[in-house]
Amino acid sequence: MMTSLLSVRSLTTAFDTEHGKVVSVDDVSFDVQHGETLAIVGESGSGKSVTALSVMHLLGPTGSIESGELLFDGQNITALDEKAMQKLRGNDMSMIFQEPMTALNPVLTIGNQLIEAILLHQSMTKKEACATAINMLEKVGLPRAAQIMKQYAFSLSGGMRQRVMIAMALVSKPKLLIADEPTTALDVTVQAQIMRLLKELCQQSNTSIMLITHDLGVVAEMADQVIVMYAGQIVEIADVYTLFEKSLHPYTEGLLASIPSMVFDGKQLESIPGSIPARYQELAGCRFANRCKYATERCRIEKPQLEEISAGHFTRCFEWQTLEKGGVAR
Amino acid sequence: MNKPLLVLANVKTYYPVKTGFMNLKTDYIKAVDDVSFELMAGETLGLVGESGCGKSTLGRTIIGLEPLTEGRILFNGNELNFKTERVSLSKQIQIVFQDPYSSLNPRQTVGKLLAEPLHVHKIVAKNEVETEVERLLELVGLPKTAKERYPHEFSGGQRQRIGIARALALRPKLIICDEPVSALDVSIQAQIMNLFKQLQQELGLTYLFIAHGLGAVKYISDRIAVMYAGKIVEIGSAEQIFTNPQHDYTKKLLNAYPVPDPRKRSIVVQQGQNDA
Amino acid sequence: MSLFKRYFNKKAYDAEKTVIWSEELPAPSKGLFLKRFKKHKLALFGFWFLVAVAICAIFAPLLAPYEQNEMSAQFSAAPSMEHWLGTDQVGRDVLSRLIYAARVSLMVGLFSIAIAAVIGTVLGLLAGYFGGIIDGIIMRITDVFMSFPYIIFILVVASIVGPGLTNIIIILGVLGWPSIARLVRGNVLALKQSDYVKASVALGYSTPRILFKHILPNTVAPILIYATSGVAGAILDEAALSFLGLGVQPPDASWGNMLSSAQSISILTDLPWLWIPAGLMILFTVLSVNYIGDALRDALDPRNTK
Amino acid sequence: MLGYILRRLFIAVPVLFGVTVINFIIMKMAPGNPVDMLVSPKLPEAARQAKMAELGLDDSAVSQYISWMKNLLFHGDLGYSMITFQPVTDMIMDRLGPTILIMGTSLILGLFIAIPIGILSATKQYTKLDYFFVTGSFLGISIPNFFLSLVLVYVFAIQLNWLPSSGMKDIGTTGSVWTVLLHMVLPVIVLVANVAGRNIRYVRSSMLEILGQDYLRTARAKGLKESRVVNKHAMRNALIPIVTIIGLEIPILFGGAVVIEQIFSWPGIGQLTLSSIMSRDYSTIMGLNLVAAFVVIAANILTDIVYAIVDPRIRKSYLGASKR
Repeated sequence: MMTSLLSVRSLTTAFDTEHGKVVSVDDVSFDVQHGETLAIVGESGSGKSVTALSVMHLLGPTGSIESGELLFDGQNITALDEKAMQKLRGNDMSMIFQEPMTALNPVLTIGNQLIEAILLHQSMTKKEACATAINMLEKVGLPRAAQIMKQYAFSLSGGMRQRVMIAMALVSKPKLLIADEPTTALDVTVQAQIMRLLKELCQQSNTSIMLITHDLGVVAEMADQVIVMYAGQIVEIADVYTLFEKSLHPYTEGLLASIPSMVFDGKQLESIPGSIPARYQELAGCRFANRCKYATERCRIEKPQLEEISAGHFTRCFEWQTLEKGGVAR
Repeated sequence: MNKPLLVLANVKTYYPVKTGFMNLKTDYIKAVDDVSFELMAGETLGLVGESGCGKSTLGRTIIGLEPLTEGRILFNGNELNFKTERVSLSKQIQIVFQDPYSSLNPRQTVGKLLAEPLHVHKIVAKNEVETEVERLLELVGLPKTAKERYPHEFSGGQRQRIGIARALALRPKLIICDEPVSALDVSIQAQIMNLFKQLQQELGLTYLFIAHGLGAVKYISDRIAVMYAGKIVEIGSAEQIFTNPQHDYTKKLLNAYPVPDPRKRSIVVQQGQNDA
Repeated sequence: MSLFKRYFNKKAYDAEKTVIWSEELPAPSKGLFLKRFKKHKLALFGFWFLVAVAICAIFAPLLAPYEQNEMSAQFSAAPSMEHWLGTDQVGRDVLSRLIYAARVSLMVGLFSIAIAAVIGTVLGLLAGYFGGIIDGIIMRITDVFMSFPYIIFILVVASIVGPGLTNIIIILGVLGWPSIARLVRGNVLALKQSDYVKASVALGYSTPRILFKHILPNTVAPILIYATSGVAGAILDEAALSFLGLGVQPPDASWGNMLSSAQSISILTDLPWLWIPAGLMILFTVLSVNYIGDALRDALDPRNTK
Repeated sequence: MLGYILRRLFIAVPVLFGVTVINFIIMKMAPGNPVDMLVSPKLPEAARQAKMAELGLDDSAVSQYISWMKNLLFHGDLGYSMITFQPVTDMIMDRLGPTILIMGTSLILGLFIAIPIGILSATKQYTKLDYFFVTGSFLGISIPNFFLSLVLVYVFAIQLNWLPSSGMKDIGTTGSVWTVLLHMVLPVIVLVANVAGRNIRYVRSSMLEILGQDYLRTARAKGLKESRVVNKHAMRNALIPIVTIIGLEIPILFGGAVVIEQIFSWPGIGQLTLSSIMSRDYSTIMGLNLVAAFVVIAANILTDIVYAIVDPRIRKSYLGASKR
């Protein structure tokens, strides 16, 4: 088997807060293969974005990687110094963010920000960089690229800004693109365009995507592999078909049931009751137990481990066999 | 369900914008441009459209938070006049907002927040306010102990429940639901949608349910209206909108929605399109 | 249409059926304000310093070794056991005058800002909430007031209405409101757009109720933060006025007028105990107030989640 | 852009009008009749009345105001001092230079100190260096400027005898550039301490706000060096609101000038203001007040325009408006 592009091993990330140290990513391991799209799915507070920021070493002054290992393209980047990380960022690994409205500098022109990104990692003249930038803007489907180079972010729509962000992230043909909720802030019709664009461009340059999202619809369209996170932990790992067809974790099952389908079938919408407990780090048992319809006494007192059910399919649940049989015990 | 509860006839909401040299010229942004529909008692009308299409403005115009530029809005057969009848109308029409973080006064406990409308409109006798607040909390699935807490102590979904309880306090007939689940997590969205549905069954409410996606309104709407650039481009029964959409924009909306099935992957986008 | 009424009048209603489930509530978080405030060590120090100054001011007759205008036989005496901080040119005890003068500074600081805050808040609320012509008029008036250099404006008015403690308080209060009005107006404009105020309108609340029960409580924090720096400013302004001879008039003691005599080179050079203690008192008092204001800003800022 | 400038000027007209009205009212409120200061109290009532008519003081307040405005608008004439009988305009013009000299120097020096320190302090938030600068800034805003002046005079002029403590030049000399500079040192230090103190915190908090913005994360994700993230991406955004400082500082500096010029006998506007107030020379006060207010308004308009030029967001909205 080929070595994976990114290998995350037992990553634990914590933040300093007013209430002391809070662990927001707890013992997370996964691999991203070359050219593949890995989706990390979860709701707010699941730790999915922090996982992405940990890989980029962009946690800010309050966050830090407590333990674990990050291997990128055969190199251990866990304790890489800032200077070496700067060489990687924007070059071998890029990132785009959820809010295109605030992700671009409001007082610098689009051209200025794009050319900066190009000159940082590629040796060329300013003129060549300018041509490359225009070319890239055309590639992401922006009309009148030369004109957009001179414009500021505020004069572009949300969708156009996200295209600029994608252009900026892909201009150095990175090996890994981390997309943190790239379409969440956009309208559905724009979302479809952006997803298609990402997919096309990344296929062309054989770029792997680490897609952070809460939307299983987006996952179904984009992903090869899926990781489901809940309360800082991975609860299920599977390839996209397995996940949608025979998920073996009650949380994934609940998430799947709560997506409204576009087919008119007159069914009731299923929901997961309750919400993430406030101090889930201190729970003795499973973090999902309080919302789980399969939960037994054991789930409340014992922590379930991530278990490989079949090749490449992991779940963190004592009751997965009940799910497999397809029935609720009670 | 024979008489319409709410009738909109050629409703327009325009905002003046000063432009031109020295701002002497006045242009208008046509946020809501000539909208007409009827809403029956006990019915839910889903109002769907993308950001900036005017759906929220329309909802806020109906409840008098935005000025009506032109047209008529009839409630129970009477023309709405918020200048003179705000107090009595507030007992008929209520609103639930999108953002559960900004829609509750941060300096009021939940108990005070829910008791205030009861006091102001004398919905119940003074000594019954306490029990009425508890009843409202119970109605939306919150424990009685929520009374002493401040809004910031709750999660997004829980705050939205408080917002719903506040809207219910005045026992309105019509509730404008202004994207009430858009800001919530997926699993919580379903909870709140089901709560809305259950409350409607229990209390016989009428909803104007605003959302940006068709998926959100599918389960709750009897009829759906699709809005684009200030106008309603299509209105019909929920079934018809989903199974036999007429307008191109409706079709586009339906197609754009990602199908939650990896075997039916299809990112269908027409060529040469941009979102400018 | 009484579906609703019927439902609510139903004495025993089926709770089980309506309650979908009961939500768990997170543990209450209390004492955050104090916790944040206490992080500012200097603000805590400033707080206790001000408490000490306030005690001196309130119990001045008990604490001061002499009456503030009591003259002893020693003129311009250097600090001694008898007069810890020496005496001035007419033989008054400097320490005693320093203690009595604390009254002036604290009174000016508190009362003038109280006046300014009341005027500013009311006008700011009116301008922000009603907008239109009312807003236009109030804002143009604040523009006019803010166009005059503050100190010069105060000096001119003080020279016309005459010096004295009460006048100073009134002048600083009456001329100090425009910036508070602007601050409040800005806040009200923002809050007016917030959904909870819109919800209050939709709930049919009266305008005064919305203004005073829903908008005002949420502008208290920024007003309080601003007022703290206003207190510091007023103390400095009174001191400057008294220093220039247009504020509190001798024989009443104020820290400002105690420094006034140091404008003469001989006093500046030969009698440093006359002016240095008063200057330091102003400095430390104002510093304390400013530190408290800074801590308040951190503790009251709702965006601050760190 | 032109449309914006014109509109901004247009808004200033009622404000300036209000300034003159308030000014006039204050002067009318002043106790005593200026005539009584001009003529001997022994003069017969008829002669006194004649003098009043000559000065136009027997007209109604409104017509007095109108004739005063006429003189101002058409002749740039602010009337005569009631004490020295000199034209107020000339008196102010004589004094304007020295005041602009120390105010301008202090403003520029103060900002040169405050901007880099504020930015450094923000990027090193919660370090010892940050605490040091913030404490310094608190001292700067908390120390009464007259007290600091006295301390400086005591130390540098009296004890050490390094620097002059009064006037603009040595008595009896014409004053070389060097001596003027020497005389400037102490008053400028006092004003700079104030300006820098106020603005270090302002720049710092402005910068802190920018440092939390999403687009800086984008810049870091590109692989930019932290120094470049700060110096290019953050600084540009932080410096824009700093433009407004100049508009805010000018009225405060005017106030400071009164005290400083008094202590250091600096022959400027501030000293003239104080002496006019002391001698109740209301026509001079009125002229001074008006000039000061005019400078403040002009500074505000200028900052607004500069702001609109440096901030592309605002520039766009006004350019767009005037193009259409």
